[in-house]
Amino acid sequence: MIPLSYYLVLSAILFTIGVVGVLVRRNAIMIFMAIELMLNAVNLSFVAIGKHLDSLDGQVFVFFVMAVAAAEVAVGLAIIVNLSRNKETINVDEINIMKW
Amino acid sequence: MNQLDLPILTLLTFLPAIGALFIMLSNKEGVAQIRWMALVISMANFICSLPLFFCFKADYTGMQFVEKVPWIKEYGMTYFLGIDGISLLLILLTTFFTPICVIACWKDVTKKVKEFMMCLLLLETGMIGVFVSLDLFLFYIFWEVMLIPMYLLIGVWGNPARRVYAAIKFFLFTMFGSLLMLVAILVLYFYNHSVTGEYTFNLLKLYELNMPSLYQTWLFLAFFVAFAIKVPMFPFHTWLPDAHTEAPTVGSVLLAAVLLKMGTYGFLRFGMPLFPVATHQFVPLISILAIIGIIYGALVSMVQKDLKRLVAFSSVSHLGFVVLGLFALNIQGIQGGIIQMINHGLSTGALFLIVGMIYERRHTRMIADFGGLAKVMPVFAAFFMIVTLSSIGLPGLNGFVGEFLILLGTFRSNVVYAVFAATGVIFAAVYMLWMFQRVMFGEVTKEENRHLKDLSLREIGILASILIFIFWIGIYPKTFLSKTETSVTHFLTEFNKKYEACIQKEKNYLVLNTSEELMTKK
Amino acid sequence: MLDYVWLVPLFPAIGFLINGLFGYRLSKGFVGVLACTVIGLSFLTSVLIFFDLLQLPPESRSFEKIIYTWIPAGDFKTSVGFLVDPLSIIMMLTVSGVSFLIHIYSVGYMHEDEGFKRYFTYLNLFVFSMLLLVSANNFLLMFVGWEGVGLCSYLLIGFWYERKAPADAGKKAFVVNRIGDFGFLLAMMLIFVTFGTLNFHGVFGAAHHNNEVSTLVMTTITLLLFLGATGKSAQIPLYTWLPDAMEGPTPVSALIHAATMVTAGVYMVARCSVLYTLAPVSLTVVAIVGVATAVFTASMALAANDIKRVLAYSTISQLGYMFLACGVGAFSAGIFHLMTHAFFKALLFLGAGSVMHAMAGELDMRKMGALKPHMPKTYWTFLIATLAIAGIFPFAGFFSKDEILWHAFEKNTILWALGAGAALMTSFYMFRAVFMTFHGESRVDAEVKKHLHESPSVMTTPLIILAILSAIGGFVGIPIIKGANVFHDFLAPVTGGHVAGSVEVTLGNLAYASSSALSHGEAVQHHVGLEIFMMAVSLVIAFGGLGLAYLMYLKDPSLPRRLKEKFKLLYHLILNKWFVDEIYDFLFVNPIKRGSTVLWQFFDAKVIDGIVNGSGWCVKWTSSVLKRIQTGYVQNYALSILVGAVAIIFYFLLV
Amino acid sequence: MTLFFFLLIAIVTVISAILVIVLRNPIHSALSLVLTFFSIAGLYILLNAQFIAAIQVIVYAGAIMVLFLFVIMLLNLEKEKRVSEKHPLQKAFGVSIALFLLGGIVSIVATGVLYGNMGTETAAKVSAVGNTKAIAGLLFTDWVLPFEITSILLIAAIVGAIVLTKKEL
Amino acid sequence: MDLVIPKIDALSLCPEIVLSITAMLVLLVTVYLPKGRKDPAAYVGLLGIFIALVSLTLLWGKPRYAFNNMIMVDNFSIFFNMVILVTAALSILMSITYLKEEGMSHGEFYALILFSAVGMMFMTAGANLITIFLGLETMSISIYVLAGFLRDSNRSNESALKYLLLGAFSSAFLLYGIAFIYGATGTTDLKGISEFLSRATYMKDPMLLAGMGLLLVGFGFKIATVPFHMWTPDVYEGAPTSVTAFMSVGVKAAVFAAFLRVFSHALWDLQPDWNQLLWILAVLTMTLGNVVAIAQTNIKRMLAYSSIAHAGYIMVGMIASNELGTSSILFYMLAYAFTNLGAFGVVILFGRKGEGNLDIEDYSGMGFKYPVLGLLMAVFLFSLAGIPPTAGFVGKFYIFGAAVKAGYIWLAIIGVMNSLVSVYYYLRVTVMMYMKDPVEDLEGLHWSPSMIVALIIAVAGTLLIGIFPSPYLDLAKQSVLHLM
Repeated sequence: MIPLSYYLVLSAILFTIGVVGVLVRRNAIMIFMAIELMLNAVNLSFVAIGKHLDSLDGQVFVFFVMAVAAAEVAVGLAIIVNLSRNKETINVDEINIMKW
Repeated sequence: MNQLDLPILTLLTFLPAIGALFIMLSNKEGVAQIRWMALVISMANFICSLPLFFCFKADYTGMQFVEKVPWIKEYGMTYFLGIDGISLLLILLTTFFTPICVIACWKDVTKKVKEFMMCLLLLETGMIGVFVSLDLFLFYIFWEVMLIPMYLLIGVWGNPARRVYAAIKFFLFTMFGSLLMLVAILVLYFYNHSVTGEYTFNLLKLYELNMPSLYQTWLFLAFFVAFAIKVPMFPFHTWLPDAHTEAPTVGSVLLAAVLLKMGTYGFLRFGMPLFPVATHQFVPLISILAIIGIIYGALVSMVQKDLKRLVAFSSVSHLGFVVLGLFALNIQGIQGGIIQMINHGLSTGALFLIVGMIYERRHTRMIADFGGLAKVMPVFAAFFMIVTLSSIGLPGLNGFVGEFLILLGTFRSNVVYAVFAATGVIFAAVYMLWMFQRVMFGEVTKEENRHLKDLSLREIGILASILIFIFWIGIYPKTFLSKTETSVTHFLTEFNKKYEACIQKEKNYLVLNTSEELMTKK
Repeated sequence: MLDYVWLVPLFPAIGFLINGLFGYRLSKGFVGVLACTVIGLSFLTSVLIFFDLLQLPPESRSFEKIIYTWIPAGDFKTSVGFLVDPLSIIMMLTVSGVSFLIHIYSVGYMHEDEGFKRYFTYLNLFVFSMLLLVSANNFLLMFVGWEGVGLCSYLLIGFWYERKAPADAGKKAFVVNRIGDFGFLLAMMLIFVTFGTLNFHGVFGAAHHNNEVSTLVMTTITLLLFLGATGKSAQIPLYTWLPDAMEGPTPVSALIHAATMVTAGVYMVARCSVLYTLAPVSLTVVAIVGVATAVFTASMALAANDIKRVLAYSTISQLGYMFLACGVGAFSAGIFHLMTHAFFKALLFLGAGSVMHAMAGELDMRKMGALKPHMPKTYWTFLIATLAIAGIFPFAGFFSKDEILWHAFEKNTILWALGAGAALMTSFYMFRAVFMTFHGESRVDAEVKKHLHESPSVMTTPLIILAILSAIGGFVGIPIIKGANVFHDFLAPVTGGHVAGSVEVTLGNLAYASSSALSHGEAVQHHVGLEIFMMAVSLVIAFGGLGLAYLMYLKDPSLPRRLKEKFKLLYHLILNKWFVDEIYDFLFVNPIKRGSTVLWQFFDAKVIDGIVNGSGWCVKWTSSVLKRIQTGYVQNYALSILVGAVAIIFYFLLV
Repeated sequence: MTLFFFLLIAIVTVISAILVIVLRNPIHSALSLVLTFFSIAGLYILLNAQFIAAIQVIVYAGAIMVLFLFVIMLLNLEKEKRVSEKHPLQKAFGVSIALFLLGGIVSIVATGVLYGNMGTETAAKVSAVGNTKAIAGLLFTDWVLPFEITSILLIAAIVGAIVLTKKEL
Repeated sequence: MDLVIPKIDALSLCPEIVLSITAMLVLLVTVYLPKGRKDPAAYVGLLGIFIALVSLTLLWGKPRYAFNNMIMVDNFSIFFNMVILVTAALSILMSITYLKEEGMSHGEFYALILFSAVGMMFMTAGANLITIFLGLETMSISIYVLAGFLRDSNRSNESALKYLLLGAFSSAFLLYGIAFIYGATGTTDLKGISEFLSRATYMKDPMLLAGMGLLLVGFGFKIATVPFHMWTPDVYEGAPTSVTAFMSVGVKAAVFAAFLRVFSHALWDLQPDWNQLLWILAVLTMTLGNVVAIAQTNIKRMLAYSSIAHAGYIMVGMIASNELGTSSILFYMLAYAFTNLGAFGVVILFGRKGEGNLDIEDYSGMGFKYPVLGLLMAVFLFSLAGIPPTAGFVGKFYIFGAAVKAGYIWLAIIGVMNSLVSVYYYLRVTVMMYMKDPVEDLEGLHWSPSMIVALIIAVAGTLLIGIFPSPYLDLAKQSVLHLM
């Protein structure tokens, strides 16, 4: 039996990697992918916790999160595509008309 | 008690607002019509205010013409109006000055007349509202509401160069104080609730509250800042010269005549009776600030180069007297303070009108640009002289009655304060007469001044109507003093009673505490 | 008639109102006549009241007429009310009488002036205020008159406001008077706090009967009152305004700055004699200040070349005498001198005015001389007045001045010596003025000389009447002879009887006659011989002055110049009025002006407003700095979220 | 044995996750992400969550990542160029703060003790019914409302995506 | 295992269902409408909102759980739902002409607004963290799209992208927080959590606290509290103005509802733990929002910062943690809805195609050129500044009153001082409107009936609530009865 903490720590590591990805990549799609990584990390936690608590709710949550993630990706990619049409770039460094 | 069985105070308060609404609906182009409308409304309001004076029962200690309608029931706000001797005269002063201002700006204001008149009338609503509210919440609303039209008067019709600065400064400065007061009001309200279990903003009920002195100190301070800014007292005065200088004539007039009184009125109506212990504690501080204000205002106005600024600083000095009188905490001081509020309204209001009149002719307010006007405008000179003398406090004119009573009251409570304050009498003569001399005397040096028109009938009418009261109060102040006397006496007895009660309570509390401590030690 | 005392000030008030409100529509003639009429009516009323008063027994010659309650505030109540008693009626008579004459004189004098109507308006107002001052029954109403006359003085000094000097002088007069009023105000408050009333009867009665009031309080009250008096009556240190006040029209100088207003201080001190006698220290101060002023200002008159200035210094000096009298406890002597002084000083000024009238406004005596043939009436009346002021028997001044010196001698020899010195100087400079103006060689400009003429009769008639009064006015108060000093007997109920012969009459009759004064009076009785000797000394002094003047200005006109050379410094000092104005400017006026400028431009604008604007500026600055955090880079924003999240997690972990 | 598998998969997951954020070429990153998703699906199987593992592969690795790749190719993204940093502190700061986050979370979860209420669906019970069936049961009874909400969510997303990208609306 | 389908309590969901159906109807209708003439779609949407409002009122006063405790239909949620529906309605009214001017008149816009409103309503009613999360995502996804609705505008695109990336980022944190709370309590049901906490003795479970903290991050992001506020100005500035209006009020209302339900209800026993933290956040939020707003030149951006500050004020009500505090939040939300929507309405009306006329400078002389519009703007600004007799004043009065009552006097003082700062920048707009002369000739405004209706509603609400607050206070008070 693998201790719960293993999963949770692994999840934390994945989450952090995702966070780092969001913070360091400059490509909007890459940032988006990093966010997906974060969501997956959380999903892992849900399942692990659910298992530990003898509850299937965790898995149900993951199901919903996946739905949400899919929706987000659909919309997000639409926005990114639209943006690149207008701006020829999806580098977030260059997307800063609005500031201050 | 409402001896008229009419909601007269509501009428007084909201008639101008309704008038403003009508003006808003009228045609922008019909300037003359708008002016007449404003005049009729403000005159009507003045006439409506006369019954207050004549039906006022001078020997009745409570509030009169009371109207009380629940407003926000569950939180204890009521639409509670009423006046006593303390507010009576101030209301009359307000209703008296508004038509005067309407007439005064008849030719002065040519652009955006409609909006101007609306502001003026809304301002009147706010001002009267402040004086008639007996519910703290209602009072606060009027207190704030009044800021907006005044702000617009300064900012829109003011002197283009610095009007925005002055308007914003006026607004923020006043707001700063009133926001602190708001917090204090809330604390008071909840404290009252915790003691009596009743949610109420009813001032008369809150009067009955005996708070511990620590509470009183802080709450009083918050109220103090609000009122001191409004007055304005010494270190809080810097908005005043700017506001006065940049405002259009009638703005300055109303500011001086009525708005500044709200601070002193606030002390009398709220600050002092709510927190007697703190009042006693702060008497030295406030008195000293008032005295500094008296002397400082006088000295600084002596060296001003701008007429309006000079008059503005003189207000600091005059209002210092009023505050000093109020905090003498005896009948002479307070009576003097009240009558001096009226006096300052009349004479400084008139002074601003006068300055406005020459400004209208010459478009400058610099003293150096004048000189020798007495020759060119003799009638004007006569009015100016009398008003100046009234401002100096010449016996026989109104200013003296107030000043003397204030000084007498102060002298009774603290000789040293009175001595220092009395030096203000000397300085007043210095700066006012010097100003008068520089403007009116000497030879006409500037070509533009040589052909100035003397006062028109309209202007004479305005000033004469003020002069009537200047003389009236100077010669027979009893008419007015007798209206306020009972209220002030009542105020003082209640104040002292409450003070004693608070002190007693504190003592008992201490005794209780120490005995408890002893018990626990044993 | 006593009941109608309020008519006395009312008439001039009516005149003032009519002239002030409708004057611009009325003809000059009507204005002049009206102005004179109302004063005449006042005078008449006063006379009638005077006789009514005489009907009463001396002990009940005090009548109060209250018109209405003026300022009621709690236990403080002041009424508008009038008090008729010997002191006030004498003042009323003097004021309205002299005023009447001067009004008539003015009609002629001011005839050509543009501001004719304004002048009479002011003058009426002045008489109203002055009469109010002397007839008031309480301090506060007296103060109304007190400030009212100050105002009129301001207005009339600055009558020709287009020139800078009169306007400045007027303002100076008002402000200096205000300094005195400051004292008066405080005194009134202290009186009220001490006695609980401001009514004369109430205060003096209480002061007399109530021994609990400490001397310190009494002294403070009286000194403060005296501060008021020094302002109004131009005593050291507040005398500087009076010489400048000569910028006003000459009749004004005669009326206000010689005969009436400036004596208000003396009147007030006499009125409060009860208080003063209870405060010996104050009396001493009054005496010292009085005599010092007398000597000091007399010295200034010695070298002055402006005829009106000579008279002005002389006025101050004479006022000093009056205070000396009060200071040594001889209040009625002070009042006596006040009255005679009103006659002869008014006359002197009016004479000077007449001269000016003839000389086209010239005031410098160095440009006069030998005017006697041209204007005989003026000369003779002027001479009578000079004799009177110099204290030459039997003119009015002799009696009053001598009495003062005698009382001073009684009290303190030094006071007397100084007073006598002042008398010598008075005699000298007055005759100097007479000689320089009317005698000797003519130094008049040729152009002016052509127009030299005697003044019209509307001007000379008042001169003559005043000359008569100056000549015989002294006989109402003949000293020495028991019972003959009618004046003092009459005044005794108010001022206390100090004088031989009158003591018995007053003794015990009066509620507020001061007991200390009585004992003083008894002591005096034994010195009749001494008094006669003193009179002789006075005469000698007066003639000494006369002789000296004769020697220097008629016999040997070069003498003054040689003296000048010899005592250059002294002369310079005297000529420049001891530089007192400059010292005041240096000590008070300039520092205040400069200090105020600093207060305004530095403290107010930089410090206070700086704090206000500074806090606003701080917020703005913070704002402009903080908004830079908003870089527009989305990853910065994410980082900020992360920082927040980490902070919150650690907050929960650590707290 | 399970532990060995776990560690193996975990290492693969972490490494591929790190690759996602360090590889310069977006396509490589996306592919590493697919790998990560697969290995997470493996972990789900270790956790007896077969259904979730399946949809992880189908939805995530299958649908979502394909979409990603599709867009990357559509936009013809190239390698991220090394350009001068516009906000130089961002990376260093970001990574260090993220490490703090990791530290914080790890210190919280490391004990692995859960105080929460225990559920009723024990492993035995679930395996008796079958994982998918059990989840389905929950989804259509207790969680029917959220399930319906997701439908709205998805409609909204679809409409949104169309609105934003369709050439002519 | 039998599938026992729970009772489908459709009635409880009536408003949401109505709204969802309306949204789809709008989508259908719009297909058949000619290009550029999509107004009827908006009216269909408005009708749906109206019906939803009516059905909401029917639910008033009958609190109940539905769908296995997934949602809670109580006065609290109904109150917020009303605010949301009003917001949606006003936003739609304001959008009609705006979209035409921008050349983006599409029925999908209204559908998305309705979808997002549905999401918001699930948030307010959500009694389970998952429901709340799903509601939040429904709302957010719609708004991401709405923010980027002006496809050809770079600003709009940028706004959408920033919002999307950061929104998703913060959602991950929120989700992580839910996971922790699930782990710590074994449930995501709010009632379950609250029951668990009330009997648990190990309150200081770090996982629970961390979960709570991460929830705070997620909610804080949506309501724009410092330091999660950074997106706000950029997104508000770039998004179409009517969307900005919608999100500034609607999102805030929905998230605050959920925030309150979770923190003041489910996590009530942890109140001592979160209170201090919120105190700090509130102070930071108010201060930063107000201070930075001063330096803004774009009115939308300024209003964005002002909305940050307002979030801070509302948090003061939460910190007070008493009945008055909570009801004052509700009241404030209502007041804020009318006021802020009104202000944005004026901005929309005054604005020009392609983000024109959005600088504060552009408002020079507007007050006299368009007196009515100027007056309206002034009323809204004064209300935002909290000056009587407007709704904003009463709202602030109660918020700070609640703080004082709870003993947070310093917080109240900081709050009022902040509103002093805010007065400055609101005044600047009135200065421009009334005290400066117009720089250039302003073109005529396009007063459309729908906009007029919207503005009338907004100003009537602002003044009515300001002058006669009693019924609304009552409403707010009744709405929180069940929550606490």
